[in-house]
Amino acid sequence: MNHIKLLFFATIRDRVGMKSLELDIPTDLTILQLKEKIGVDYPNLKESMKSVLITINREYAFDEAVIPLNAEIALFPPVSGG
Amino acid sequence: MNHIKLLFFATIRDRVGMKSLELDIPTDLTILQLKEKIGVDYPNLKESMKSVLITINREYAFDEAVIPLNAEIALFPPVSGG
Amino acid sequence: MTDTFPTIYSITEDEIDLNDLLAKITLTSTGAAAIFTGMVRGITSRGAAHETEYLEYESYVPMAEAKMKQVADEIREKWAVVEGIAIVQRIGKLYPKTPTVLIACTAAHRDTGVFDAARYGIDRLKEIVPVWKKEVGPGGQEWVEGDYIPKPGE
Amino acid sequence: MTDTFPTIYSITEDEIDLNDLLAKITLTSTGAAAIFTGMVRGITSRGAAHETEYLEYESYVPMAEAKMKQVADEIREKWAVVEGIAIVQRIGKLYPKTPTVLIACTAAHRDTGVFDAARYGIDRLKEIVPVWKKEVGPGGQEWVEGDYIPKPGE
Repeated sequence: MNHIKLLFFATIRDRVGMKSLELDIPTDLTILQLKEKIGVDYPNLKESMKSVLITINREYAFDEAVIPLNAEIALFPPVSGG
Repeated sequence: MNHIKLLFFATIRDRVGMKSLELDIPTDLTILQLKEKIGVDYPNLKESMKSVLITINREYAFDEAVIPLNAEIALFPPVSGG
Repeated sequence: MTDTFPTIYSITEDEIDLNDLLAKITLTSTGAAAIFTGMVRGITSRGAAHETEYLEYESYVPMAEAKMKQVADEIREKWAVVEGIAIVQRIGKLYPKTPTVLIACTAAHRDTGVFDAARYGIDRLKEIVPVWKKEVGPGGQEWVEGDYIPKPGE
Repeated sequence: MTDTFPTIYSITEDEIDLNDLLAKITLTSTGAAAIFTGMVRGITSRGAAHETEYLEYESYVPMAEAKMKQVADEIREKWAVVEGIAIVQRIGKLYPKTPTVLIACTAAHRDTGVFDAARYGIDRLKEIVPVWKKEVGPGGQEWVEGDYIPKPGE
């Protein structure tokens, strides 16, 4: 198993109702598989998973990426700073 | 006669050795004629008169302009602010 | 170390002090600075015209600061003449007329691309630096939607 | 009068306060500012490399302020979106790293030409605003030579 930390920001955080979450996932899970799992575990986020941006250890990550051990994963909408 | 005020700046002021000067000139004198007169009266400025910028009442003026009554005339090199 | 080119990047809740930031990125060889600041608009006319009471900014701070550093690195790669760079995003509850973001680049001379460098900096910040804002106005509150999808490696 | 577009232009012996000037040209509808500042270089590498101990600025003040107003008017003619404009030239004895000049333009959005407007402002100031500087360094003192000859009507 792989113990990871999830962080939620902006609209994603509002929808899931929490800022962060720690959970255990199977090793070698990909970002795509994580998104599917989140869509199942948190139905409020299912729609958001289509356009969410995801980072692994503070770098943008894409569907095929395998989640490393003890990763810090963040989920958020496209940025709107400035 | 026309009583005018001359102002000198930067290199021109250094060469003539004064900041300003009041003098009487014939009415209808042009800028070109004024430059010739200054070149004669102040030999130190003769060379400078070739590239000097001249203003009449704070607007750039050119050789053919006739000097109006009681004008404020400034003589200076191309600007170098910033 | 006086001639090392300074790079400042931060997410802050404090007021953005332009005088202080400019001084920090001015070297003995510096003759020009191009600075961009963004402010909260109280009234917006373009697109869907609306009024704003305040904006509430949040950030994924450690990643945002790392991405600001990346923006600065990209600027230096494109404009080697740039001397100092400051990139600051203010977060929290910010009211109209308040500066929210600053990008400043210095160089020896103004005709070196230093304006383009600052322009590039704010454009990139709005693409890849994880900061979001919620707009609060007479009609309620709404997250402002970004539209840039970073590419692998960004 | 809150929506009148502010125009600030001055020759001053005081420090240039960017925070204060920016606040003065920020309206409720303002979302972006492009600011240029020039500073005294202590070390110049381009052209004839040299060191500068200080610059001594002088100005034909009433004409300079009138020409700064003209530069602001030209900016507004070219970029009607510009909201506030500040043009400030500091004069007197100014040492390396000191900001000597500021041009700032504000607008609702950053993609409106506001960067080009600020760039135009500093270029024009250096052409038509009567200010001169004498450079003092290890090798003595020398007036910096401008090269622009204004055309009739400028």
